[in-house]
Parts: sequence; C-alpha cells; structure tokens
Amino acid sequence: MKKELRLTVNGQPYELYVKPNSLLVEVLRNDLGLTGTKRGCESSSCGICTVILNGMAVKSCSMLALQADGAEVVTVEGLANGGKLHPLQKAFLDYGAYQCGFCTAGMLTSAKAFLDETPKPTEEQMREAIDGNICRCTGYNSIIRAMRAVVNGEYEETR
Amino acid sequence: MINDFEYFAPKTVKEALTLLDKYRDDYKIIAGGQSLLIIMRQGLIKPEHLIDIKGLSELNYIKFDAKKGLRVGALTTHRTIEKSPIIKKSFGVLAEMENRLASIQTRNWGSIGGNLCHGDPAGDPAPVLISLNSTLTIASINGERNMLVEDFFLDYFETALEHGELLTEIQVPTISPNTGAAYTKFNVIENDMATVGVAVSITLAPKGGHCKDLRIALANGAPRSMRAKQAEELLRGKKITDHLLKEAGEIASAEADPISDIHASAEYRQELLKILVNRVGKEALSRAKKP
Amino acid sequence: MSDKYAVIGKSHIRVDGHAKVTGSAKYTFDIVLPNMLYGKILRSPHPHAKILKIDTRQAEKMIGVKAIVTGKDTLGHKNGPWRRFPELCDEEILCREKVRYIGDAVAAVAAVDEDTAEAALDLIDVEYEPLPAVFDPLEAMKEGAPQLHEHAERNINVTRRIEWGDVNVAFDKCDTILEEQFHTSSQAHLCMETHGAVADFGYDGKLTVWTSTQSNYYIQVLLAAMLGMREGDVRVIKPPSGGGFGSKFELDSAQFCASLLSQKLCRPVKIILTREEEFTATKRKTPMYYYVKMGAKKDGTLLAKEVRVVTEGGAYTAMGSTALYLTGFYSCMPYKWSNYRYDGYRVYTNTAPTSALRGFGAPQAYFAGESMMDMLAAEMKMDPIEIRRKNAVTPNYEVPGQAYIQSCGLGECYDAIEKYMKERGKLPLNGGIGIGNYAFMSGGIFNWFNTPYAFSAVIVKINIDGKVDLFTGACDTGQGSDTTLAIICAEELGVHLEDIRVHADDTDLGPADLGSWGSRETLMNGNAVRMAAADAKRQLLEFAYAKMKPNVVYDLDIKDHKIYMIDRPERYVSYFDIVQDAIRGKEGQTIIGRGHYTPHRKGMVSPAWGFGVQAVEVEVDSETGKVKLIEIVTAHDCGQVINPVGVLGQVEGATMLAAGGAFCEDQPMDNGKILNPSIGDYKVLRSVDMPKTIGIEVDTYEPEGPFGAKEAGEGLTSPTAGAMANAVYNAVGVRIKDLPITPEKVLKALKEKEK
Amino acid sequence: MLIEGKFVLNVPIQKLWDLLLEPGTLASCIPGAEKVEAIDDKTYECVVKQSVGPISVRFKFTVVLTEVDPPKHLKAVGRGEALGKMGTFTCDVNVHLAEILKGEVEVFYQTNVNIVGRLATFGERIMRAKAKSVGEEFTRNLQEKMKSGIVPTDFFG
Repeated sequence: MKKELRLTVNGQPYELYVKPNSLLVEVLRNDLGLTGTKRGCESSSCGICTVILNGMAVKSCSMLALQADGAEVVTVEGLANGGKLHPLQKAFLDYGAYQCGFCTAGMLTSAKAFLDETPKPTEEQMREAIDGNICRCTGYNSIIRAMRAVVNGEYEETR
Repeated sequence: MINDFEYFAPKTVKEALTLLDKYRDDYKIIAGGQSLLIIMRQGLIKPEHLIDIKGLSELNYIKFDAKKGLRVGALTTHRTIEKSPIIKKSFGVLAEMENRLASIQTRNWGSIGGNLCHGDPAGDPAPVLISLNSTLTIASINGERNMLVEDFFLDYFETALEHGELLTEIQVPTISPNTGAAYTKFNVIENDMATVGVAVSITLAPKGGHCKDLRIALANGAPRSMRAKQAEELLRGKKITDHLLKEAGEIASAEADPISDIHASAEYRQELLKILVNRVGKEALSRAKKP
Repeated sequence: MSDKYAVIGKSHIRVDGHAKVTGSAKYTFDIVLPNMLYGKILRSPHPHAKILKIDTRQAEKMIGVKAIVTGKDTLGHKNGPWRRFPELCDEEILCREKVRYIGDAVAAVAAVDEDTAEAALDLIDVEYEPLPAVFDPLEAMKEGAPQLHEHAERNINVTRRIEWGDVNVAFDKCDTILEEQFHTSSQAHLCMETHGAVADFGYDGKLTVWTSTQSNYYIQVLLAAMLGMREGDVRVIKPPSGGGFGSKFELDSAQFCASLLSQKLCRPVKIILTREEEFTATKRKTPMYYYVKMGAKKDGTLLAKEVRVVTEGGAYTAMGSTALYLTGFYSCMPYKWSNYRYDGYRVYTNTAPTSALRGFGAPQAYFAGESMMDMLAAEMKMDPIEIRRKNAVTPNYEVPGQAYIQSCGLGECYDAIEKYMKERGKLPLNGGIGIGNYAFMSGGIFNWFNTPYAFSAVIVKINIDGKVDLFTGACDTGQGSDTTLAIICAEELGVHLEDIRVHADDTDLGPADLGSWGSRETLMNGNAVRMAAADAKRQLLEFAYAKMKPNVVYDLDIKDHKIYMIDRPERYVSYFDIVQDAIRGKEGQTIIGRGHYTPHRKGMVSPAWGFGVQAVEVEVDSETGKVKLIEIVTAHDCGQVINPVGVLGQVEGATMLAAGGAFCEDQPMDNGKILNPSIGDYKVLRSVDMPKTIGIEVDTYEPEGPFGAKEAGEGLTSPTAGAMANAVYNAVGVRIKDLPITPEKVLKALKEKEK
Repeated sequence: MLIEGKFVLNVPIQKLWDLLLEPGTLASCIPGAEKVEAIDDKTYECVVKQSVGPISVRFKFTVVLTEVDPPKHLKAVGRGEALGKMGTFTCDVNVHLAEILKGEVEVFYQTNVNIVGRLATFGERIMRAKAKSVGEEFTRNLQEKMKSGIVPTDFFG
C-alpha cells in the first residue's frame, strides 16, 4: 500500500505516493526524473548515490524514501542555479576532477555538504570528506585539488 | 529485491513500544537502516512489519552530568557524537572512535544504538563503550531494564534484545581522574571495518602510579565484542611496564577466538591482537599519566 | 614546446565536461523508453554442470512477465571476437547443454519492472547434473582433469611461443643466472556503471542498442552474427559510459539477452547488471603463474631470458588469448635481450572468464620482470637504475621479429627518477623506495577480428558557420578520447576547440573504429582525425590561394581562425570568410574531409611505444606487516602531450587501479565461487589511502603519432606492482612474489626471515 | 569451506559408532535439527533450522553414507536446499574414530560445505563462523549424550 511522502528537492516541494519499500534514490530517479544521482552498489559502500539531506551528505540507496519525509534534499541537479555553475562544478571542470563521470554527482554533493560546514579544511579533512565515495578513474587527487581551489577562493566571484 | 511490508513511523517511544508489542511475532526495527536494508535487498529477511524509529526525537540527545556521567540517546548519530564538544572534552576516545567509523555519509545517518543492535563483532563503538564500563537501557511495554554493554552481545549479530524490546539509552560513567583510554583498529583500507580492534582504559592510583583498574575490549576478536579479562588480571594492581603490556597482548590474543575469513586468517588476527593490545595499552597508559 | 601549437599542449575543459558535472549526462543506466520492459538474467549456481531441463512455465504464468528466453531461443552460435580463429569463439552467452562457471547465463526474463523480473527468476526451474569441476589452471592441465570444452584436451585453450636467439646456449655464457616463480592475482574492473544495455527491436526488423561499451563497432558486428541479422540492421549507440577498463569491448550477457528479448517482443528491453553480477559474471583480470629465468654477464649486460606462463583462463577465451601473447611480449621489455624465449599456456578453468584489464597482460609481466631485475641487481651488486639503463631499449631499436621502436624517452625517464631519489634523501626506518619501468603499446596491430575496414576512420564536415562536425567510431569511456580527438582536429584545422562537435557514439553516423582498448585512440584515431582535418583544410586553402594570390612559392596555413602565409603571418584572411567562399564555390556542398589509419609494416604488436619509470615509496609496519603507500612518482614518455590535465588524470587514475591491484584488490574463491562479490568486501583504494602522486612528462616526438603523440594511461598500470614489491624489499628485506602484497603475507615473510 | 574438529570421548568405540549412525542421536545432537529420518541403512532425510542474527533458514537435505567401515571411518555426502529459494548446498563429511586407549576414542571430523545462491552472498565470514559454532555445538551435545567423563576438547575450525 502506497504512502504519502512530502519532501523538498532542490527547493521544489513535492507530494508523492510511494511504496514503503522504495529507496530514496529510486524515488529521486524514477518518480522525480532526477537521474543525475546514480547507483553503484547494493551494499551502501560506494557513495555514488550521495545526496544532501537537511545539510548532511547521506547515501540515498541506504534509506527508505519515507525516511526523507519532510526533509530538504539537494541533488547534483540542484547545485547550479540561475544558469550559474556552483564553484565546485567549475573547479571540477578546470581540474579534470572527473573522467567517466558516473561518481561525479556523489563527489560533488559530498564535497559541497562538507565545505558548507567546514569552509577552511585541511588536506586530511578533505580526503576524509570524500572517503566514502569510490572513483575508479581519477585516483582522487584531482578532486582534492579542485576542492582546494574552491577553498582558496579561486571561484569566489561566482559565489 | 526488498519485500513489501507494512510501514510504521511512530512519533513517540510509547507508540513504538506498543507497536513492537503488537507485532512481536514478525517485525523488524529500522533506525538508519544502512545495515538492515542490505540484507533485506538480498531477500534474506522479509519482515511483514517495519517499524521506523528514526524519527523518535526523544531518543536523540547527549546529556552530561559530572556525577551521573554521560547519557546518549540510542538514536544519536555517530556524527553528532563525533562532533559533540562535551564528548570531545570528557570522553575523547569516543569521539576519536566515531571519527574513524566508516564514511561521513554513514556517520551522518547511522546511530550508535543501531550500530549496537546490529551486533556485528567488528563494530567499533562496542569495545570502546565496554572499556569505559558503559551500561545501556532497554525498554519494553512492561518497563525498562539495564545491563552492562559487555553483556549485551551474545553471538554473531545476536544481542540480548528480546522481541518487544527497544534499546533507548547508553550510559557512560564519568571517567575518573588518572584514567587514560584509547582505541585502535587495524585494517588495510583506512576507515574500513576492523580486521581487529582494541580498546583499553587504564586508571592509575594517584600515589605510586600502579594500575588501579583497567578494561581491555576487543573488536572482531570473537563472535561477539569481548573483554580480555585474563589480560586485565595480569595488569590489575601492578605497575605497568612495557614487558607486562607485551605479555598482556599475548594473553589477550590467546583469550580471543577469532575466525578466518577472506580478509584475514584467525592466526593473523591473533598476531594483530598481540601487537594492538600492547600499542593501545601504551597509549592509554601515557594518557593516564597526563595531568 | 606547446607554443608550437595553438590548441595542443594546453589544458582544456573536456567536451563532455558540463553535462557530467551537472548530472545531465544520460548514461545507459538512465535511459527510459516508452513501453520499455526490464530484464533480469538467471545464472548458474554451479561451477560445472549439465543442464538437464529448464522449466519456465511457472515463471511465464506470473503477472507482468512478458517473455523468457533460454539457450533454445538462440541460434546456437558461439560468440567471440576471434573471427579469424573460429575455434576460439566458444561462449554461447545463453548456455544450451552445459554451464561452465558460477554466473554462466541460462535464462533471461523480460517483465514490466525489475522486481517482477527478479521474482520470476525464482520461478524458473533448472535441473542440473553437477559435473566435477577444476579451478586451478595447473590442476586443469593434468591428464584426467575434468574437461570444460570438447575441443580442448587437458583444457589447453591457447599456447603461444615467442623466441629469438638461443637461450640455452646463451645461459652457458652468463656469469649470473636467476630463476624465480611468481603468481599474480585476479582483479575486478569495478566500472562504477555496471554492464548494461537498452535494446529496441522494432517491427521494421531493425535493432537499436544503447550500451556502455568500449567498441560499438564490435558490438554491432557480434550482435548481428549472434542474432542472425545484417550488420546494417543493428545500430549501436554508446551514451556516456561509466568506465570500461577492458571489461566492455566484448559482447556481454546484458547486451545479448536484452536484444534477444526485444527481438522476441518488439518492445524495448533494459538490462542493467547488479553489482554482484558485475563481480561474478563479467570478465576479470587474468591471474598468471610465472616462471622466469634470466642471466647476465659480469658487466651487467642482459644475455638471456626464459619465461613460462600458465594463465587461469576461466570458462571461455574472451580476450584472454591476446593477454597471453602480450604478457609474453612485455616480458622482454623494455630491455635489449639478445636471446629470449617465451612459452605461454592459457588453460580453461571453471571460474569466471579472464580477459583484458587496463594493461592487458603487461602488469603481470612487469611485476615478475621488474622484481627479477632488482633481485639480479642485488645479486650482482649493481645499482637497480644502472642495470636497467644499461640494457634499456633506445630509439630506433628493433625487438627481433616483433616490434620497431622509433621514439623512446626511457633514458630521460631514468634521469628524472634518479634525480628525484637523490633529492628524496634518507628515508625513515622501515621506509623504502622501489622502481619499475615499462614499455606499452599505442594500439595493437592485431586483426583477429578480421575487419575489412581501416583500423580507424574519420569524417570531418565543415559547415557554413565554420562549425566542424567530427564523425568517428572512437569510444570515450571516460578516458577523454572525444576531447583529445577534438583538440587534434582543432589544431590541424586552425580553429578553436569550441568549434568542434564530436559525434563518436553511433554506428549509424561514424565510420567503423575498433574502439578504445590497447591505448589505440590517441594514435590510431588521432592519425585518422588529422588526415581528415588536413583533407578538409586543403579544400579550404584552394579557395584561400585564389583569394590571396600569394607568390606561388609561399605556403598557406590556418591558425586561430586566420588563414595566413606561413612566411608572412601578417598577411591573412578570415577562416570564416573562406569557409563561406568554399561552400558557395562548391555549389553549396559542405566541406567533407576524410581520413583513415591502419598500421603498415610496423611489426607485429604496435606502431609506437610509450615508456615510463616509476618510483614507489612505502613504509612498512614491521610488527603488523602493513604497507603504507607514501608517494608514487612516475616519469613517462607519451610523446607530445595533447591535453596535460587529461594526461595527469591518466597517471593518477592508473596509479589508483594498479596500486590497488598490488596492495589489496583480489578475488578469493571457494569451489569457483568468488567470495567477495560486493564493494563492501572488495577492497579498493579510497581518497585517504591514495598516496601522493607526481607525474613527470618526458617530451619526445613520435613520428608515427599525430603531432608526435602516443599512448598515456594504460601503460601506466604496468610498473606499480613490481616497484611496490621492490620497495617493500628495500624497506624490510622481504620479497613478496605473490600478489596482492597483503599485510598478512608481509608479516609471514618477516617471521620466516627472523628464523 | 572446510570445517574440521577433533574431540576425545571415554566410551567404547563400537558404542560410539552405533550411536553416531542412530537417527535419534543425530536428531538430538545436530543443533536446530527438526527432523532426522533414516530412509534406509545408508540414507537420512533431515530438516535443520539455523539462524544468524536476524536471518533464519530451514535446510532440507538428504545425507547418503558413501563409505562405511565400522567402527573406524565413515564418509557421507549431503545435498539439500535452504527453503525459500535461499540457496542450495552440498557437503562431504568425513569422520574418523580412533581408539587411543581402551575405551577412549578420538573423533576427527572434516566437513567441506559448499553453499550457493542467495545465502552465500550474505557474506562468507558469517557462514563460516556459523558453521564453526554449529560443529562445536554438535560435539558438545554428543559429549553430553555419552554420560562418561570427557577429556577437554580441542578445535581448529
């Protein structure tokens, strides 16, 4: 039996009816068509389904959609606004912090949630911040450089 | 594929306990669900009723009182504990442990109570809580009961939690002066599940500096989080030397009964326990000596 | 050097960048078509068994189930890319009589949603007669071992010999001879996007398949053959792809089953493999048993090397035959062996088929080879860099009967690493640096696929506004070939990167290309791109000459949208004006340039070679055996760097994958069952574990490559395991010959050493 | 996966042997055994319930004695399924009885269990641990059954 789910995604309030066994990632992708958020494993180990829920990075494949009732969710589609890319997105472009791009949404959301709460992190903290996200292409270091660039204010004018 | 189930999201503990009582024959409690959903997805368990306690704000708190000690609601997330100023200040080892527990995403969503109830002997919080002589409170429709955390674990993924019961609070006694506590786990990949882990807390006598009291607890040393009591006995009341610590490592390793799996053989785990008990013991000792 | 070029050698934002950082890139995983069904595949739980019967009646009755296919619904063809060696095509994909590994496909279901399809799998009743199985290649080679395929006695799948000189005679002349054995482990590709396909067979009898692949041309041809269709009726489109690493240029079960189901129903069918299937039922790295004997003269001259290899083939040939040959070839590189003999055996086993994984046999060869070089240096009291430099291949060297090397920056790489090690100075206790070096191909000169087409072909079309359409069959799986090719095109045409639109993902549009494997695209497709762009440019210049009327001795060229006289650059006309003139002058036809590339008379392996030397620094915890990766420095020669940020990404990405394979990645099995088929249990390096990496590019000019460019990326996975083993030895004096180098193995070795 | 165990019992070897082949013994000694039925002198049908934490599974399987060499050695093959499409499994059992002293028997058993399907994916680690503890419990129960004094046991599972 479907149940009502009210949540806000990328600033847009939604009222839906979902099956209790639907995962948040499934509702985002299938019901809301936000396919930017991917899925990489069935064991909540790869982090590529990461979204920002009430300001926290969480794995949308490891929670029921109904557990997001009343929550504010931000997905990769919600990072840019008014035709402007988020500084992290610009930095990812300039520093080649992605290759196949399949883990990129999770990397960006993890990085954003972290930098929002820790604006001046150390290198170690930045590595910790994306330690739950697997990237098979880049070897991570370019992602750290991109985060560092944002922290250093290289993209401030667009903030 | 996750089976269909009837979903309940009680708003109060009372409501939750009533539901647990009502569906005692076939329900599962979901807190964060990061462990539960994996086995549900594999079709290994198919509960008819899922009772979601994630929203019970009643059980999400950290309270500290110099006499009574620390009280943590079972649904407090790992991340909240990790970042709590009072815990950093007065229970540093807890915050250190949480900081190494899996990834930020997992810590943001997972709760300390959920972790304990999963009953995975590789879990990090259990040994640390055991080493701090922590207790916990279990509630049911018929009332509450308390027990030592070290008595909570029975076997692989099996805890003392009966049907109809809910873990509500964890209590950590105030750490007495001249006490040092430390936790270290060994793993090939950082922040991974512990191949083995060791928590030690040592209290030194104000005069003479001999070991007044101590606790040694092991992660993944056996089918359940365990205390290395014989190793403790060796050290209790004595002036702790490098030599004694080394010996304690040998004893703890012999006490332990780890298994062989794809990540390490039982023999290797026992080797690691020798080393870790020694190292963590040293660390705890030096912390105990710090004024 | 990069000033020489306007576009090449400067870092560019990738052509697929914006779509990828905003989440708008649509992967196969994201595609939903009207009226689409979802498929799931039933796989064998047995490592080796006869299929007695398959009863699908119960499943068919289930509401929401639309079709079920089994081996009986196929034409019974055996799949494989070996169109010149039919005996090597041995995989039915949907098994008919027999299953040969845990994960072999036996049936597939199409239903209204994934849950229904999955539930239906449980209702399919397959009766098996389990057969004795064999899992270790050395066991499988023995007389009387269970035989997987009728055609392969003692389960020998392929044998290869490479030989020149006379090793037996040469060994007698050696002052020092070493003999050792090594074993390399399995590794999963771990593409973040699992294998998957959306197949849409219409009532018009035409099939369109969207799939994450490294070669849409291979998939088109192989699918057509397996389904009994004309190639032209099969269209394969590659959306942005979530990684390949060698696992995605063969026809897989998702592509075949989705197509077969769609063909049966004339409805779109989508199959995305689960992560568990990705681990257990797709190809994996080839584990190898290595025996190496090498000998040298007092002065350190390498005289003779003999290598014997047995590879764990798994149930089918896959790309393993090429891995068998390449590992034998790489075992002689990058040194001037005057006598060499390789004997390789690929052996069938009841395990998941083994195949290509980034490096294609090279990492295994260099792990054994580079470990041996250090052991030899120690034995002969020589400096490990010195003995390598002394014997290393040099420009314009011929590997007897095998390969021609033109550009080679290996010498400069040794210098760079030597300099780095000097500056690094003294290491902490239990710290050690080890080195390894490599040579790697820039595309293979193999045509086992028997393609009648050029290896790479490109069409360049210039439109009235100066925009350029680049049509190619190259497959970007994330490594960035679309961007590299666009840069080469822009450079040759004298336009900007933004002027280029790359159409590289559709067999209906682009000319055939063999795809992205063996580090082909930059050199092979790059050459075709440059030729096509030059062809289009020539057509523009005809009109420019007419307009500018230069003295006939002057040449024109294009740079930065200016068509100018090479010797008098101040005299120029606008590229855009000339494009307008040219199109109007050609009665309104767009400008079409054509280019192609196939290597000729370039030996047997590759037309060009990338090189590198790597230093790995580790710190070993002598009590637990844990090895900490501190820093990995790689000096490498990839010819002219096309896109620096892209090359750095390749260096670092290769390091993550190679260090993981050397350090912790493994696929332990029990009776043929992979025991860690989840990312929770399969350990890979994460950001915190990733060591500091430094890439030092050594510039050379490769005459065979476009603007002097050659491979970067795949070869870089080669040196790490050997360098790491050498580093551990230099740190604590134990030699690990069996990958991965786990703490447990190191501690065991340390304890044995104490005795 | 291979599970081995060894224990010593003070009991006449023939008595132990007979008990081991007696369905009643097995039923009462196999942890979670719900049914052990001798179909003929070589074949047993069993239903055993096992649980690991939240997961509980019913195994239905048939054991066939393939080699019987009383009172010293027996070999058996078990085939069965975990009910509810959880998986299938096979196991080979080897039991050796050796009379160390008069009336003191050393029992050495070796079981190679192979589980396939869903259950196997739950994690080799837990299956292995469970198998070990089941082996140990079986032994304990058997020892209980022989009301004779028991020499300390020694395991390596």
